[in-house]
Amino acid sequence: MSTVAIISSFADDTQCANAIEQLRAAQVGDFNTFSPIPSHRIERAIGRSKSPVRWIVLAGGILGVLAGLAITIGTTYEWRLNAGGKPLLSWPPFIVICFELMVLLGGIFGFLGVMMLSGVPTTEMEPGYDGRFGEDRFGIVVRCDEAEAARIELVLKESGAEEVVREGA
Amino acid sequence: MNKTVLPLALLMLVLGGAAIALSQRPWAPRADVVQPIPFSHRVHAGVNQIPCQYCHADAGRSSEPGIPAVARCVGCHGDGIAGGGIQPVTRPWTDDTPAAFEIQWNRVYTLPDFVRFTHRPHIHAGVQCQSCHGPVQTMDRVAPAIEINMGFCVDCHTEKKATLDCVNCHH
Amino acid sequence: MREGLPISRRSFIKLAATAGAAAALPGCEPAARKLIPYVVPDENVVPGVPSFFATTCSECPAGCGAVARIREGRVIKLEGNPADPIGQGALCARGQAALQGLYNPDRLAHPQVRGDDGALRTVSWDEAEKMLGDRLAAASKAGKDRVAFFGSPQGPTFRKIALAFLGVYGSSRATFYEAINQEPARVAAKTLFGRRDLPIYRIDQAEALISFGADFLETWQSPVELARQYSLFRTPQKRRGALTIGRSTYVGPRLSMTASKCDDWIATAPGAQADVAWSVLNVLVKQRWISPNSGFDLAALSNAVANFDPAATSARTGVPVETITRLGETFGKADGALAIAGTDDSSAHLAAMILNAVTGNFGKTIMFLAGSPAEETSTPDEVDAAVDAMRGGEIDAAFIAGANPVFTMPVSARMAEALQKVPFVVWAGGVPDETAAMASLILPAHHPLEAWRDTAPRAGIRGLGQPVMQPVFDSKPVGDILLAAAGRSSSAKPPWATTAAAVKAEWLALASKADGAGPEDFWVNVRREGGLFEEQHLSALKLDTSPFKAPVPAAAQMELSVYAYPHIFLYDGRGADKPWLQELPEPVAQIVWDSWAEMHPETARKLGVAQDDVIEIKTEHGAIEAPVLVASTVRPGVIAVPLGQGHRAYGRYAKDVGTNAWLILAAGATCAGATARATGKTRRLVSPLGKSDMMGRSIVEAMSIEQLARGVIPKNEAEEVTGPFEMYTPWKYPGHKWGMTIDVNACTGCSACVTACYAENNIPWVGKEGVDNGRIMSWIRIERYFPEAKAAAQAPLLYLAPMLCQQCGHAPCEPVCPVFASYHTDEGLNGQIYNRCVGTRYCENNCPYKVRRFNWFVPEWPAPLNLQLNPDVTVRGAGVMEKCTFCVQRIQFGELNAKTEDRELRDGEIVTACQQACPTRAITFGDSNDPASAMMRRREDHELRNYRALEELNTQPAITYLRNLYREKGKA
Amino acid sequence: MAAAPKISAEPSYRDIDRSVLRVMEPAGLAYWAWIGFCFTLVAIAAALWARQIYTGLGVTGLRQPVMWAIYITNFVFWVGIAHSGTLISAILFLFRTKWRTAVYRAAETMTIFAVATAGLFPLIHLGRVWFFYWLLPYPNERSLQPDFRSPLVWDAFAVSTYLTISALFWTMGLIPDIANAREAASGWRKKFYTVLAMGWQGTDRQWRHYSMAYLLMAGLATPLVLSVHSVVSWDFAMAINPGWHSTIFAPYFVAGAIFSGVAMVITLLIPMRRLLGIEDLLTEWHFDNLAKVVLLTSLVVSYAYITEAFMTWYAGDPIEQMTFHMRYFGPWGWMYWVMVLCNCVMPLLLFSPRIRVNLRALWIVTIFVNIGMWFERFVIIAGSLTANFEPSQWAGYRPSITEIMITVGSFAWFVGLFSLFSRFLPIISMTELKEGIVWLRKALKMDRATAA
Repeated sequence: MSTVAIISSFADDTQCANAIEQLRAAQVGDFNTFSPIPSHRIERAIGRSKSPVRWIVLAGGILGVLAGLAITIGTTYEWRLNAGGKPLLSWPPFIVICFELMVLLGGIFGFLGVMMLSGVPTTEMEPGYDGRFGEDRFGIVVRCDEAEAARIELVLKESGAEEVVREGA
Repeated sequence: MNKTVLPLALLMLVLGGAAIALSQRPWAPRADVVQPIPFSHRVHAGVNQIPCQYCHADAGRSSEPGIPAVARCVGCHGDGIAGGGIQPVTRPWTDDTPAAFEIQWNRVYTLPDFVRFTHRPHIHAGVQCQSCHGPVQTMDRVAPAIEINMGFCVDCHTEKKATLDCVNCHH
Repeated sequence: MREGLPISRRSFIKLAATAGAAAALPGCEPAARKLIPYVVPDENVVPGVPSFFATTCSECPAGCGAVARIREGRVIKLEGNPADPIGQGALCARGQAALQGLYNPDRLAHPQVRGDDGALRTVSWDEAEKMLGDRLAAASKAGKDRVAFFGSPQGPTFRKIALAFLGVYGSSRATFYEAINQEPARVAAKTLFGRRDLPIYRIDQAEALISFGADFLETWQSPVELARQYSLFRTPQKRRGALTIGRSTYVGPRLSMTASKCDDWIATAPGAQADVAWSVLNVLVKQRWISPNSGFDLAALSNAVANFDPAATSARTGVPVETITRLGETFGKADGALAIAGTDDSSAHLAAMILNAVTGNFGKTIMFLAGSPAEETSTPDEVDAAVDAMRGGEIDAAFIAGANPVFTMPVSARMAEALQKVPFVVWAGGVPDETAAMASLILPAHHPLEAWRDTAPRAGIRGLGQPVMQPVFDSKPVGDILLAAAGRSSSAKPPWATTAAAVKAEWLALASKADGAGPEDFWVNVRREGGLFEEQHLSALKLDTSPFKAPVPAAAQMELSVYAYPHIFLYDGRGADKPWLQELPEPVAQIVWDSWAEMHPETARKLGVAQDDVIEIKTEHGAIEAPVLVASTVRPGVIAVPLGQGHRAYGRYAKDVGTNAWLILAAGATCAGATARATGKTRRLVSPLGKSDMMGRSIVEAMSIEQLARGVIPKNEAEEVTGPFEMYTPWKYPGHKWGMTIDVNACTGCSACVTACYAENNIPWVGKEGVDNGRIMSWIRIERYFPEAKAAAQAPLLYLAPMLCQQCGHAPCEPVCPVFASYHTDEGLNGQIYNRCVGTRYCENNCPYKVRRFNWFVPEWPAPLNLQLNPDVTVRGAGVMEKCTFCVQRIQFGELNAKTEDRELRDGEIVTACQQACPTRAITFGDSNDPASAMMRRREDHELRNYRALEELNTQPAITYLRNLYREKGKA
Repeated sequence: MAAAPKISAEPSYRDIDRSVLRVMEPAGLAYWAWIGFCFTLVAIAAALWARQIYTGLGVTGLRQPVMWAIYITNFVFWVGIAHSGTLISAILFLFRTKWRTAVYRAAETMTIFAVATAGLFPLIHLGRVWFFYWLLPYPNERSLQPDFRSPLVWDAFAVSTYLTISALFWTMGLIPDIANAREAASGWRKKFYTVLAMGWQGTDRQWRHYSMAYLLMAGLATPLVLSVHSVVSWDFAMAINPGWHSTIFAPYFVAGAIFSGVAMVITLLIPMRRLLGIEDLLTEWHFDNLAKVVLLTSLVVSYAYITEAFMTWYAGDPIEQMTFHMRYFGPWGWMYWVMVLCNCVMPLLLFSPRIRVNLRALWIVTIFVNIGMWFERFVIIAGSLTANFEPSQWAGYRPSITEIMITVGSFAWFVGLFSLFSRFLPIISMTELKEGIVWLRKALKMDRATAA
């Protein structure tokens, strides 16, 4: 048995989301969507949990604060110099440093997190990707058994696909 | 992306590192010093056990250790030469000037112009000459055994509980 | 260059040069790479350890003793000789700056001969001396007195040498010329006591002082000594039960620095002082405030001063009657009073002397000493005779040394013309000046610090000037040149071959004076001490009260007159080649690198000129052009111009700076009637000073002696602080905590401290443009503020105080530095680490006292000036901040001495450069952790006068000032 | 390029893409001449800086007591300019502001280049710039480290963080758009965009993490933008100088920053939309809203000026009062009043809706604001230094040709970079425009209505 990829395209995300619900209703799990914009409808339709990138950012932030404390306190004690009669551990300035480092590391972690989780940078394209999907079309690519194909095409057509193409994968 | 950027980033990292590394040791002593006279510290300090301050007599009383006068050499190696130098108020001025005979020794250890190192207190504190100048008594031609940079000074001062005030050396 | 080297000039200059090069590029080039050992060690010279020579200062006739600090054969600092009774360890700014005369890059390097085309050709010494000998021989053959010596007084021995030299060439035409001489005073002394020597003064013994135009804190006679006495005179002390300070009055056309330190400035036209003086005498005589045994015949006196009834005088001089009577009263009633005169007419001097005499102050505040040395300076008549002789073609060869008559002599003397008439003029000296420009043979002479000499400033004091280093250039002592020339002639030879021999011979002759010691010990001793200082004995006075000519009142004052006074730093002009002195702001005018025509706003309005307009000042003698300085520090109708500038030669630092005021004066005069007109040109007068109004801020504070007596502290307009409010636990300074106490009342503004600081700390000068661009580098400066007009009655005439880094405990400059280049040391100093500084300049922005200095360019010391650099202090490069360090190198030196000698540091062992230099001892440095230290005791002893600059900022300065004292106006 | 064909009042996704992407087609000679001109000025400035490093800061007009002047003024000015970008892209994003989408890319780009420009000045003003890295902590044998009490160190951290974060934020926003460009482009450009797009395809998986991260980044950037200019203001507020030592500086400077920033956005966008032919995407509606922000911040800034004056008077410190007296009526008083005119008076015109949408008038107003805000910084920084605690040290200041040319160079540098960007990367976010397409349509309708 060979698997095929069914590429369908939609005019807007409502139809696309609707199609996804139909697919899930029809017990089809292995599909992938392309869209020119981040669409909440589609996300809701797919119904995945919130992205874990949150935790990465949090980790970065905490690490930043700790790094800030380490640097400020550490360097102060590396050589205890009296400047203007201020105490060695002058907290208010240290807070500034900690804050900046929190934002810095949080941001960097977040960015790298996204790249990692969403698999960029990458060189090979997902099967069924098409330039139009970046422009104004929403696409669903279903990978399934040849046997299943007909049924799924039907589901897609019914949920308003503009066109449905079958490709041997 | 990574193909182009990564090498670039690496290059910058290397260059930056190099810059910083260099900035750490602008006063590296010179190992290449050749002296006008093939004088051997090994023979004098090592074999014959002559104490350092017999020749470098000022170390204990001045910022400078002093290079032994020719007369000091001749004292052991032959007859002295007559002459004199400028004289302080404790011994009044005399007009006779010494012959302008020069041996130009080359510095082995140099310090930057903004470091005011003074031998006197170190000698007084009983610091061994070797602890900064290395085992001179084993060297024919003195080459620096230790790179004397600020870290080297600071470590010893910290360890010996000596002053760590910046102005004591930088003023 | 911090290593041993033989003291052969060649090699040390070579090495010094390398050191200089290194010094110029800090952090870029390590110190000299070569180490050159002695051939034979001198156990008294330890490379890296300074040695000291006692010698004398020869920058003015006062004759202070000096001690030279030598490092590796180079003199790097001049300080006063504590053994010398005149200076007592202090030197003025001019004395400090002598080093820049020694190391001046424009000094003549080789003998030069002027060809017929006027071009100079360098010749060897042999050639030069042969030429000299031949011409002299020729001249002496031509007849008697065809050879002349014309120079400045350079000590008794030199005088002998010069005379011997002339003797050999059959001449007696020796002239010893000082542009600023004491002739009027001598004339007065002659009239009254039949003697021409000068009295010495004891201001500190007086209770009232009147100066008739004598700037005794600046240039008059012996400023260092008199300043010291004056500060004692002004120190509050119980007099007849009441706490008072000496009452001083200055009578003269300009509010000079001296005047500004007095209680009252009575502005008279120049030349009118005599009138006032006689009038005061008139008051004394009338009121019978006269000591019974003064020996004066009252009748004669009253006749003499008949014309000087206060009313009459007041009418002539515009000085209010009550002012005159009040002067008379305070002077007459005072227990110990002193009147001195500095005018160009002997009349005022005579009056002053009589004032002192009739009040019986001779022997108390003013005294003649027995056995005064022979008069060194030729009288004006002798000088004129010499010049006339030259002009008359009676001289074939003239030898000029140490004097610059072409510059300082009035146009009327026609000196230049006279020299042209002399076929062969020899000039010997340092930097070739206007006179050298007229000489056909110019010879490089030793700087006094390189040569043997001696001084005899007064009875009982002989200063011995020994060389302090090998000559910097290929020069010879003037004395040796003369003796050598004399030696060449066939006729009788002089007794000595060299100056050195001469001086030694002369001094050995004095050996008998020394108790017991043999000649050699004596010789050793005097060279250690820097001279022979003996008991001084009063001489009996034969008062000649035979009716002296009753003085005639001066004609009514002129519409507009010009008053020329010696510049406090440039003196008669000899200071102009020294950049340190050029860059010192004149204490009152605060102007640098220029001369100026100071006039009252009223005068300016009359003349229709404004600040910086160049005006032409014309007198019957000549005309000069100078920019206008509008200030109420001169009397209306008077234009005050400083002497000393306007050189047309004399090296790069003096040439074409300012204008030469000698050109508009009559011989021996300091003032003249003048006309002035705007030239339409303008020249910006440059000053480092911004505002002259303190705006009621607590920077320089003052209180009246009455308040002090009552024990009340003046309220400052600035917000009152009831002690520091600390957020944090204060830092502890367990060891030393360095501090300073500065008595503003003692500070005269003489700027000796500033010069000393330049010398000690390798501070570069920046030139006129640099100052104008706000880049002056001085670490310590004299703040000058005018009292607000409304508060004038409740303020001193001028606020003057030194401002330097306050070494704050809560230094605002420290926490803002991103790299700890500015930080606080364990001994309470505000450390500045040059090599850590990245140059954000944030510290200076945040410094309320604005005492930090930024290196805008790489500093330069044209060789051989770089030889003066202090090896113990880093030379700062471009882009770093610097400031006063409390002479941390001296602190370091002292502490190491104590440590290596295993003892405690003694109080007073460490002396900062400014403290050492101060003639009035206004500055005390010490350990604030040691309540017994002189510094702390001084604070406590004057607790009521303590204040800290801008205290309300709670910067906790380590410097405590003592308030200036003034006498509330309109009070007896 | 040829005049842009008007897009339909009901633009589709494709319309948006087309009109944005056609901006990125190869540019003409005029464009390159302009770029050349800008970078020539930059080169001159660079040469003068080299000379300054070689001879020392004496080549500037700096002096006692004015140790900071034009260089630091430029620093604060450019950091201020930077703020609008993050405001629009992050803060307005969090508030889900409708009109933001069309302008934010341009604004954010401006931020990047403004920070990049600002970052140069702390270096240019250093006495020994070759040791600048001493301001950052790094392990070294001397065990010497920066003093974290110094506001300058905070600056170093704040500004570099700001640059990094906004750069990342900006890059994130760009990726999907570049992916679009990739599809449209051909030749070397295709390779170029392919690399930059990093293989973005807009799968649901990517969008899911993307939008979450974008949200969080916005959340981080928001406090950052406030902190950065507060830190900058503390460079002065932490000092004790009269005229500097003030508690209101942080909010005062932040408001000023946004004020000048948004004004600068307008100044840039008005000519840009014409030159790049994107009038249909940047409509009057957008400018109307931007203008409102300018007006609001202008009022805040004016309030700050008044508060400052009031507090000085009320606190009754004679020294502070004298400094302010000098600021208002001293030799540089005219600068203060020019500033008031530009920052407080001119913007009041924006109360009129007609002026808000009259782009020519709006442009002139914003130009004035830019000038005014530059003067504000100069008056505060250099002006306060001239009237310090020590009257004997008061003095004026005259900028040298070096300082002036380097300032000019910095503007050229900024504009040059921006111009380069505008033709090589999507200057308007297609993705977000598509998301908010309904609002674009509304705006277009209004436009057309007013046009007709």
